[in-house]
Amino acid sequence: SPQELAFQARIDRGEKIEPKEWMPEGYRKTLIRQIGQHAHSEIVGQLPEGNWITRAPTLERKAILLAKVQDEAGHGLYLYSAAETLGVSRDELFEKLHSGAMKYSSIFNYPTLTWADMGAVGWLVDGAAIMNQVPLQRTSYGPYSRAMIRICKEESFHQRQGYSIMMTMAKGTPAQKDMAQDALNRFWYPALMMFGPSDKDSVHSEQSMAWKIKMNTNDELRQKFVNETVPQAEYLGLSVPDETLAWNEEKQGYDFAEPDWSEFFEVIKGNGPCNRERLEARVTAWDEGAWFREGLSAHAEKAAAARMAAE
Amino acid sequence: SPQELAFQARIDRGEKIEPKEWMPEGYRKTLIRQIGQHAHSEIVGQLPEGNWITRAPTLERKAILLAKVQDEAGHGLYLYSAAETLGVSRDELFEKLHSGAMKYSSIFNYPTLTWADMGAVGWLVDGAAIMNQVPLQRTSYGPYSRAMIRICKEESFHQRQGYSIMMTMAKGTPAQKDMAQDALNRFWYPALMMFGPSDKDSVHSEQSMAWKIKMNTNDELRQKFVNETVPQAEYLGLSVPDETLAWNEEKQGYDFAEPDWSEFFEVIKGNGPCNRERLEARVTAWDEGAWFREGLSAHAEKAAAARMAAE
Amino acid sequence: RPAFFEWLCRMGDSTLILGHRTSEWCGHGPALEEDIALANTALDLIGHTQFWLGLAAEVEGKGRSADQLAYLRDAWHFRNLLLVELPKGDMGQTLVREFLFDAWHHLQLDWLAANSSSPRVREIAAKALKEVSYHLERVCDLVIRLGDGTEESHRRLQDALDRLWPYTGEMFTGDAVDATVAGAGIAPDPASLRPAWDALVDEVLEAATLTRPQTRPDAQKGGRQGRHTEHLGFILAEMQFLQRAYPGATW
Amino acid sequence: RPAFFEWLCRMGDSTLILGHRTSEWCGHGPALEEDIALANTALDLIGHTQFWLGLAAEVEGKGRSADQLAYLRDAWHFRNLLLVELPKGDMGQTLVREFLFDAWHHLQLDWLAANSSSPRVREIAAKALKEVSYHLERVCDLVIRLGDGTEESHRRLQDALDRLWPYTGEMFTGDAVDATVAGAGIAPDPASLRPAWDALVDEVLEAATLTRPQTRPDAQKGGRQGRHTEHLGFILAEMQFLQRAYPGATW
Repeated sequence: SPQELAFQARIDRGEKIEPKEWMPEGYRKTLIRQIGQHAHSEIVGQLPEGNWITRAPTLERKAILLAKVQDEAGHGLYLYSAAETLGVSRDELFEKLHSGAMKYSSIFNYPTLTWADMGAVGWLVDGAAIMNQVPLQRTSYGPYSRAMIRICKEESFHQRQGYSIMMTMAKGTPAQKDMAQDALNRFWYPALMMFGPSDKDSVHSEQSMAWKIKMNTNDELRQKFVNETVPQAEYLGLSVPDETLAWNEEKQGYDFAEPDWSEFFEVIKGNGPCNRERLEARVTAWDEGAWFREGLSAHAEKAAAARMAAE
Repeated sequence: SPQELAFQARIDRGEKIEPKEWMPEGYRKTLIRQIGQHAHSEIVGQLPEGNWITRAPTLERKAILLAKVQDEAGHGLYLYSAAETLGVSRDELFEKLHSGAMKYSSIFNYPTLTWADMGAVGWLVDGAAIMNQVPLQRTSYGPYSRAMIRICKEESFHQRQGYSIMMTMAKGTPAQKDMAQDALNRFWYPALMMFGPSDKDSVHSEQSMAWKIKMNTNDELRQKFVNETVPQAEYLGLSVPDETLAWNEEKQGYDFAEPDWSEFFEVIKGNGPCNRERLEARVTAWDEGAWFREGLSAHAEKAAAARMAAE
Repeated sequence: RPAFFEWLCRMGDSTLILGHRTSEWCGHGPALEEDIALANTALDLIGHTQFWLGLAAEVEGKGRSADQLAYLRDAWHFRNLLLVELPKGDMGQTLVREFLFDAWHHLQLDWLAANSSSPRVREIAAKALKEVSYHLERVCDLVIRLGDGTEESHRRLQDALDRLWPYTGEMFTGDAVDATVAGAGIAPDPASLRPAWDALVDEVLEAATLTRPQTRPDAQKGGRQGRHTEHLGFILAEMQFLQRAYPGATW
Repeated sequence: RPAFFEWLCRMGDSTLILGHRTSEWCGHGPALEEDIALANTALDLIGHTQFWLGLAAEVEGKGRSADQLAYLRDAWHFRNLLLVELPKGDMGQTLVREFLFDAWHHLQLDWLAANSSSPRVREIAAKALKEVSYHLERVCDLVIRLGDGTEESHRRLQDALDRLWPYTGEMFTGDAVDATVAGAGIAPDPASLRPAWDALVDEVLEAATLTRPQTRPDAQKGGRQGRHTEHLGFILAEMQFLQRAYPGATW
């Protein structure tokens, strides 16, 4: 339709689409799915790191981890707000998360088993997230783009903190170095999976790229991540758990092994190590918080009625 | 009445009263209260020690502690059975415990704060319990007397295990010795309170003594306990937290300070450190176990109905 | 000086343990705003702990650090109020606990920032005061709204209040350490803060339609002298695991 | 020899951690008889642990004791099944877990007592077998009665079964360690126990009117190789506290 052509032209010119403006239904739906899933990932993503707050090894590390988890909740808030501008409420999105109708990033279905995982999550998981998110600062939808700009600033800070934990562990006692290596072994492939399956197997990619909801292909971003991360691992004195890893002079990047995509799809299906616990934790928090939310609403109604009566 | 006189004569001759035999209502009621309270004490008494099972410092100590807590549940079972012969069911007694109508020994309202408390509880608390219970092996009510005989055998074993923990701690590192002393400091007066207020303030004593439900006065037993325990403390190299403690050659026993009876009555009233938690733990266990008990009953009924139908 | 060290541990241990309990909510709060606020509160409290225990370590002068005080003392060497070590319970218990504590904490810091004879204490208190003013404001608001919310939210808050009340007296019960520190002008006599605390608590409870318990407020005490509840040992087992399991490692 | 050590740790760590979880019920059971039975089961399991880890320590030959293996290894060195480290849940989860484990444990011990090429293993297994026969008998009986009890008891047991099923495959999944140990005739090939386990489980589930889950039984694994759930770290922080906090002390 002419409307759609005009819309696409705006995007092609690099204009931002704002909430009240016309947009194709598919654009709106795709954005809601993508922003919602991202918001859910921030919320569920509190859990694997929250798991170590009470056991953080120093007061300083505890404070940093608390600040980080707080930031994640804050990112959730920005993103749910961005989604709300598309006409879907936070509670509706929560309901879809809780019923399993919407997903969150599968990386959070892996457990955090040692303190080194706080390093690996910051370094690799936030690192991969940033790789995904930096281009999204230029996405076509205004509120989403602005949320991404705020989020990226904080995420790169988190990644540096994660790398600092890895550095301390890798240069620490033999047991600490073992822990660091073990964390890298466990998180390497799940981090690679964060970019999604190879583009040739990815369904929604083409249209999303045209709409500038997706800015790069999965494989491009994965390659970029490997290129940046491998030298960081070397600097730590740790080995990437991939025997096929090798520098390819021609493409000016590393050749590397694909993750086990059957594992990826198993985790998506709910058979990951922590799927059940993560979702249960969120549903329990929500259900047990019902009286709290209802109490606040009831008070707000009473207060509003009192104001009305006074007027 | 002549019946009562004949009953008293039997007791005076040292005969045992058995369940189906005639007994004054007061005798029955007093026994139910006393046996029930003792049974409740065994059950609630699992909690302060259960608190350290998961943290026992060696596999051997863990096994010993588990065996002890298991014995306590077993003692509860004997005692509830003895009470049942007086016409009161275990469930009725539980209900009275849960509603606060019946008490358990106040000593279990004190917290167990270090591993040394496992020693102090065995040594002092079981020690005081034995002092109370040994004479009750000769009590006039047959089932109670026989329960006491079984229980006393195991309790003295527990006391020796407790003393062995104290010994190991007292001869251990300086920190362990401090812990042992601290445990003695905290449990000394509560253990003295276990014998109840001084006889002159004790309400039910006289009749109970005549019925041989109570065999010694509170003060007699307390004195005996102090006389036996002080040398044990000395052998451990620990100080009893009583500056007035002194050997009295004339009475061939120690002079010692009375516990703070106002604290005793505060704890009885429910203001002890753990009253709320202990009772809550029991009530929660009972309430959350309702489905379990109901499931077993329902199955028993089905099975009985099936047997009937088959006959 | 030993009394000053002891008193600093009492301040720092209370913020540490309350920070720990508060942080247990991370990711499990009833609303996103609450998740953020609780993490922020915990973060502030851990920050205060770094200051108080840092100064305690200096005053002690035995070369221990704030981390060593936090991670290498066993329960009987901890000096926190019993109130802060109780389980987090539901959000009602968490909020009422924070309210009862903050009402005291704010008065304490206010006095310290203005009057303490120790410049270091004044400085720490002044920094912490800003954050705690905000905590107090937020929690009073929530207590009022939930107390005067639904029947259930009212009941939960009243239950929490009844449950926690016997632990409040400890904040105002002085001992020899307090007398020494008050004598040196470092800190107020604990009892002196009671009237202002009572007034604030009564005001908030009234607005919240909650009833001030008639039970003894001082039934439970001993934490500031190292006699704790059974809960603290479990907190420390968890909190101190890494420092205990890998002695001497740098993190 | 390293494989034998590894295998012994797998046996001992599983009994240790299941004993720990079972002991969490002490004083909190739904009936007095259950309190006694659970304490007794935990006691037996800790006893087995002493044997298995004692032998493991000997086989390792580095002068470590059973206690040192139990109390001074961190989570990633533990080799227990994931199944046994999951939270105790309600009594339904506790019983179904014990049922699924005992059904395997009994077959394993039965094979070991009769066929192991190691006389020490035969001896330990023979002792443990008697106790585990009793555990299995008792738990099968309870699963049947509660499965075929009320609607609620049925629902709770079915929920527990569905929840735990993905962890059962780990008992039958061999790796290089198992192959070496089986090759030496010390222990059976894990997969070989599956048919008998399936038969017993099916029989009991049928009598209990419970439905065998159709989900993958092998979705969750890694415990026997040291990749655990997030729960184990908390278990160990608690269990090991005293040994970690007071290194070298005698208890």
